[in-house]
Amino acid sequence: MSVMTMVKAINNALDIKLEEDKDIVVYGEDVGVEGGVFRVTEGLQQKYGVERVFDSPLAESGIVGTALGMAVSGLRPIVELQFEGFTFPAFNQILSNVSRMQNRSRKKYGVPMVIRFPYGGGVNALEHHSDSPEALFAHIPGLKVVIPSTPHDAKGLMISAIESNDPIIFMEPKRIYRAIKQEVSEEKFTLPLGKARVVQEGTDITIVAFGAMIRECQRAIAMAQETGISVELIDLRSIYPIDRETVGNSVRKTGRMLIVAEAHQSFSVGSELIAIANEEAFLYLEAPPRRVAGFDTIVPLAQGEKYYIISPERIFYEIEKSIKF
Amino acid sequence: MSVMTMVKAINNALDIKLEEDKDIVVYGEDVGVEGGVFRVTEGLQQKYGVERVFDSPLAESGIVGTALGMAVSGLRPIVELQFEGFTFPAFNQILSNVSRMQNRSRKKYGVPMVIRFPYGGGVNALEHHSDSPEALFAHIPGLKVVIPSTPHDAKGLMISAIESNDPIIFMEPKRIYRAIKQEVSEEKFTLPLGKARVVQEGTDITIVAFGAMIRECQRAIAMAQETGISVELIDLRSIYPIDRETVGNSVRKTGRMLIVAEAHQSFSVGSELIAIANEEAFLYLEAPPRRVAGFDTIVPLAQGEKYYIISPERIFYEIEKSIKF
Amino acid sequence: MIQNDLPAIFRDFDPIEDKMLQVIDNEGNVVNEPLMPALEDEIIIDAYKQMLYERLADEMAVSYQRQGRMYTYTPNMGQEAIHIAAGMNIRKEDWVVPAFREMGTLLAKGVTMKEMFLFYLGNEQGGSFKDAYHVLPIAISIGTQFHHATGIGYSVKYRKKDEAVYTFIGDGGTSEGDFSEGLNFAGVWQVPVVFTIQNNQYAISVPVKSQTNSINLAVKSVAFGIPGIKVDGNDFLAMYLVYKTASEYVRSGKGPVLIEAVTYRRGAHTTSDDPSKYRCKDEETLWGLTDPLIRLKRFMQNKGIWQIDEEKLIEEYRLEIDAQFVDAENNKSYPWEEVFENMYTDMPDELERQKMEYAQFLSWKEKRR
Amino acid sequence: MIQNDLPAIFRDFDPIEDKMLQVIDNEGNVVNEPLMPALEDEIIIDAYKQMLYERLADEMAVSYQRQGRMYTYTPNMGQEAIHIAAGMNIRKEDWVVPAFREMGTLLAKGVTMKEMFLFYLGNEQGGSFKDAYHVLPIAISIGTQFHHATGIGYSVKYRKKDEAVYTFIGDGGTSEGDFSEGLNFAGVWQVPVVFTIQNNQYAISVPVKSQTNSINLAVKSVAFGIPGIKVDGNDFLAMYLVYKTASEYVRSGKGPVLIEAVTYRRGAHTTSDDPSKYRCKDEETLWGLTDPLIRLKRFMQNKGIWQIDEEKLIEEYRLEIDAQFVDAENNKSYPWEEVFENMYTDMPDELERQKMEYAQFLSWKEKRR
Ligand SMILES: Cc1ncc(C[n+]2csc(CCOP(=O)(O)OP(=O)(O)O)c2C)c(N)n1
Ligand SMILES: Cc1ncc(C[n+]2csc(CCOP(=O)(O)OP(=O)(O)O)c2C)c(N)n1
Ligand SMILES: [Mg+2]
Ligand SMILES: [Mg+2]
Repeated sequence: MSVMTMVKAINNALDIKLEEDKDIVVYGEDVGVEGGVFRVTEGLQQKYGVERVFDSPLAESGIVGTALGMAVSGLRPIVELQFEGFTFPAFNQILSNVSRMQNRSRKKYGVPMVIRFPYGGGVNALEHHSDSPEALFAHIPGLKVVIPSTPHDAKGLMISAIESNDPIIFMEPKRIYRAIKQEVSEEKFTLPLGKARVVQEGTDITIVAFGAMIRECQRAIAMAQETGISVELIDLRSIYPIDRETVGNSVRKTGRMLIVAEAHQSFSVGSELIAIANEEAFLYLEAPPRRVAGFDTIVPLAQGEKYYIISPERIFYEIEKSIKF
Repeated sequence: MSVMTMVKAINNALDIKLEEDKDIVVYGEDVGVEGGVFRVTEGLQQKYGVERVFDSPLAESGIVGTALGMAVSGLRPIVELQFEGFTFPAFNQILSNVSRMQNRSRKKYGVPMVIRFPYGGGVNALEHHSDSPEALFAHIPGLKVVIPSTPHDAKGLMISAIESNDPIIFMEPKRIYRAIKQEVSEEKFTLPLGKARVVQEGTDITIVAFGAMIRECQRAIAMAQETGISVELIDLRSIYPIDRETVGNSVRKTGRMLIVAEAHQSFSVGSELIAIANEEAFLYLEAPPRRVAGFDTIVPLAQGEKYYIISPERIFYEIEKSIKF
Repeated sequence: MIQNDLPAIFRDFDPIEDKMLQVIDNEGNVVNEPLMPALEDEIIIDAYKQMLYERLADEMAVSYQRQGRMYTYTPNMGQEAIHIAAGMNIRKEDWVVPAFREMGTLLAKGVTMKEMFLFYLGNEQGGSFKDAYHVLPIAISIGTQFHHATGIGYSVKYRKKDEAVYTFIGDGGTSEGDFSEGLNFAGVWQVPVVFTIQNNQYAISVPVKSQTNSINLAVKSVAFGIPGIKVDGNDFLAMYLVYKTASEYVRSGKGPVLIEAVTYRRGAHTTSDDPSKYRCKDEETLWGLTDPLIRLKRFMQNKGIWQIDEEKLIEEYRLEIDAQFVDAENNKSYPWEEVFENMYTDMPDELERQKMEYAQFLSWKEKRR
Repeated sequence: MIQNDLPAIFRDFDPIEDKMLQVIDNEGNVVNEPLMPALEDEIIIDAYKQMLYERLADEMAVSYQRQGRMYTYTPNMGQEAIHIAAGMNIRKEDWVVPAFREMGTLLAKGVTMKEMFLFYLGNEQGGSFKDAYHVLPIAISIGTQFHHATGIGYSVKYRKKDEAVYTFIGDGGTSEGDFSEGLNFAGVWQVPVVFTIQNNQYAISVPVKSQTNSINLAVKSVAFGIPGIKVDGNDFLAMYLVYKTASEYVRSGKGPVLIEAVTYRRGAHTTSDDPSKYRCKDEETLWGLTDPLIRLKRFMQNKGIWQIDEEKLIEEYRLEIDAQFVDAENNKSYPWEEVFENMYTDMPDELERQKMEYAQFLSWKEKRR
């Protein structure tokens, strides 16, 4: 075991897999010498050489499109897109080819590839550097979408993602890249894709969240506890497939649900979870499941971001409202 | 009044606005001499000249990106993307610039533009020609997303879209481009953006749908009527903003809701509508609101599409299930 | 930077000077003797047969579609010299990353007409080209295939395999961002990819002069530091020479090349298209004179190696093609489960659930009958 | 097809031959007398002052950031000759479509340092460049701005206005699909746009040789049938000449041009970047010798027109810039309603609802205190 940040944990996962499997290559903008703008790939080029860890030209469609070519021809590429806001030049390759190649080729070609990028707000960034586009990827059939909330999970999920034969969108909550430190095993381990984790059990209300919001939820839960409210917290870990079973079980138990997610409220993961709660636990619902979400606005720059970003206080406010319903 | 197909109605709307406003230009792949692959722009180049109605190079990002340049500098471009499946090369321009320019420039620059394209299944098409990506656009703040279900609506909504100072995604259900004929006024008229239409009143269950699904719902409703079920049918007309009031009122009245939409079920417009039903009518719900939706799969080619596509029978099946709940 | 060890034809036909490589003219006369590829008569005869086969298969596909027996189809007529010349230079181990208008090349790689028909009959089994080695399915989203080819090129180079990659695009496709990005990556990575632009003069209704202001399409290679060459795409011998040279070049590890093959889409864009809306008969007639089959036939006649009983061959091919069509047409098997089963290697629970719900609906429907 | 009536410099410095236009060398000596632009001394002095102002503003921005008084900032140091030469040739009615590293040009168009600071202090009001006529906000998604410029060019041409459009991109940006698409549209539409590549040798850590295999970046113009020219971007006089020529060319309706300005990003990519990870001191020192301010100063000294009391000027500028920074820093007004109010002209009910819900939360929060 050693204390790792999420950056370190992902770096460690990449390191373990690069060591183990010569078919793995890692590339993207500035991932080589620089080790990535967040240093997630630090030291890997030195260790594995420029043929396996390298800088690409500045073109996201090219990064993803070439990775698909590599994946169908026997490599297992892991590509970095520099920020969530710069995944969109690659959106066509992702939606029109990456997600479809297995189906289109009737599985003649596998697509073992990971597209990873930092996402989310709370870091006082410029435009396009604070967004949470998970719902856009989750609506595309043929992809799996993974989001870790701790260094441990980041490592285990990343190794599973790399070993998966399906294409994976791996979104890294940049706000907690270095903010959370945790003991993580140095050994190789995996975590199942598509399974949520019950972070904490409770009886009065279920909160479903993921990524950087888990920490904010825990803070809100501490506030709720003071008022005697018992909260069950679920970390989705996987946005698609979404773990309907874990969510359903919990809501059937508590009768109440909040979804806490940074993205714009409309057509979000929260919307899907409310649909699921209705499908799985309709007769158990004691209050309307609700979304604590970002607004349907562009995420403001640093000075205005405090309004957009979800505070523990706002979560607590919604917990109370739900309980009092 | 004259009998129009949806193709003709949209053509007529473009014609009226081109006539009226010299700042309007219309372009895209094959929209000039050819009049568009579906003939929506037929005759317009002849009438208004190649400077106002013209073919662009084959590049969707360019079509949308240049339109944004035109829009901020005083023109009102209407661009055609050839099929919904080819909107994605333009996705970055739409998400990163078109939807953001007003906010980014603090309204120094307006973005009066319409991006129109055919979408949806049921026409025995090749891959990328049968999709329904409305949820992807609806989740992007700064856009409005409009879908007509009749020739009359198509004309009125298109004129409103062109006159709007906000950027509009105008999705045209290709399956009913020519399948529905209707008396439509030759005069100019508009329909409010963001308002749903109650197609038919009913008391037992609310169905919310849009585009080509309205017709399928009407067929299912006829089946339901035979078994004595009274259905209220709402045509959304606008996906974003979504008409929460009309939906809420209806569900409070009927206590039951189905959403019928061709897109992949997960993270769809249906998910959002279930969230809205919970927020607006929780205490009135007598059965879990449900989605009749496409699967989370690629829309199959012609031979397999019958499984994917939503039949009146499948809608009726879900109506019955909900009523019997 | 482009190497100095470029094959002579790339230097002699520099696209910057807008030169076009040609070996025979419309009458089948050799106009550039030194470039005449050293081909045995047998090979030329075989090439002609392959072109004829593609031509017939294409004609028949159009007519099946007209008869309402098949969905929208994308004709290949007039572009056979490119497809067959490519096919003859592509080895078993080489990769083909198609656009959507290179049927002859696919056939050469082992795709069957039955599969092609099945695809246009709306069945993904056909489009998967299951048994054709190292052939990707058709990439409809134009331009995207350039990246796939470059990525495969990287694999091949990384694993030090003796494999080359061949990909195609239309003249219209050169406007897409991915066209440029793909060539740029290929230039930087120096991958063994032969990129072909089939310049058939139109993108649906849009003529090539509305696509770009560049003097030709081959010259776009300059922007990416790749050798480029413009060649008469209706001249089989010229295409053969260029593919042979390009193949040797990329296989020797010198990096990618870009070929502009100048041709003409003699048919409609698809069977739903009506070219008379946007081009005139005169133009079609003029280009008709450059037809690759006629030219190669004349060349063979001039050379005295035309010993083909064409009518008999046509008869024979027609029967064979029709048999394949009927085979495809009779393949009505599309179990509904197939919709779900190819999406993932590891199928998500959510999809299992949707599948189950659908099965429930189907059994309700069954009972209701 | 490129017109024959190309200005001489575009013919004399054909990027295909990898020539680079230069007027003065590092010592400020004139190396190409015939190209010396006919500029009054006053103008040159003014240019130097503007470059100095940009340099100082940039230095100070970096230091405010270091002091923790500002968020991540994108330095401009070393690229001032391009920005000021462009700015001096851009008229009030002309359009500027910026990338994100042309501060001097923005200042010339009427953007204030206060606004720039406000932007980097995390306030959209700064980034909107509200009072600068015909200036678009910064487009962070690299490459996309080329299309906006081309679209504006179409407007201008359509409405027969005497307006030119200027847009910028980095060397890294030339790899994006939109770079190529944008130039291609501009070539086909023949719009009055001056496209500038600021080749500062790096895209963050990635050197230009890893971006492309082309012999230079100006040569990419060939792919789109646009005149291109490579110029020493650290030579103010060369840049001035090129912008003057290019401006006249595009304004006369002859279509777009592409300029590659060869320069060096002397600073870090952003204040969060550490260039020592990917480039060596020697390289930085060598490029330092080409610094545009030093060169122009030497030229003026050589010519005997250096009568600037630089120290005094620096003092003066610093005070002024600091005043603007303090002004921006003190602007703490960001009403929460602003988050909602700029999204649409016609605000959707849904957004009104979200706004109202947020107001309720705020009042709950207020009461709770
Ligand atoms: C990204 C994308 N946009 C639009 C289309 C629709 N489309 C299909 S074929 C075609 C024209 C292609 O022209 P060209 O590249 O010259 O190839 P050709 O059809 O002539 O072989 C278009 C616009 C598409 N398939 N992909
Ligand atoms: C589409 C996109 N991808 C990635 C980024 C992140 N990014 C910001 S600046 C930069 C490097 C740009 O290099 P260059 O174009 O040479 O401009 P320079 O920074 O040198 O001025 C990158 C990769 C971005 N802003 N947009
Ligand atoms: Mg073509
Ligand atoms: Mg740079």
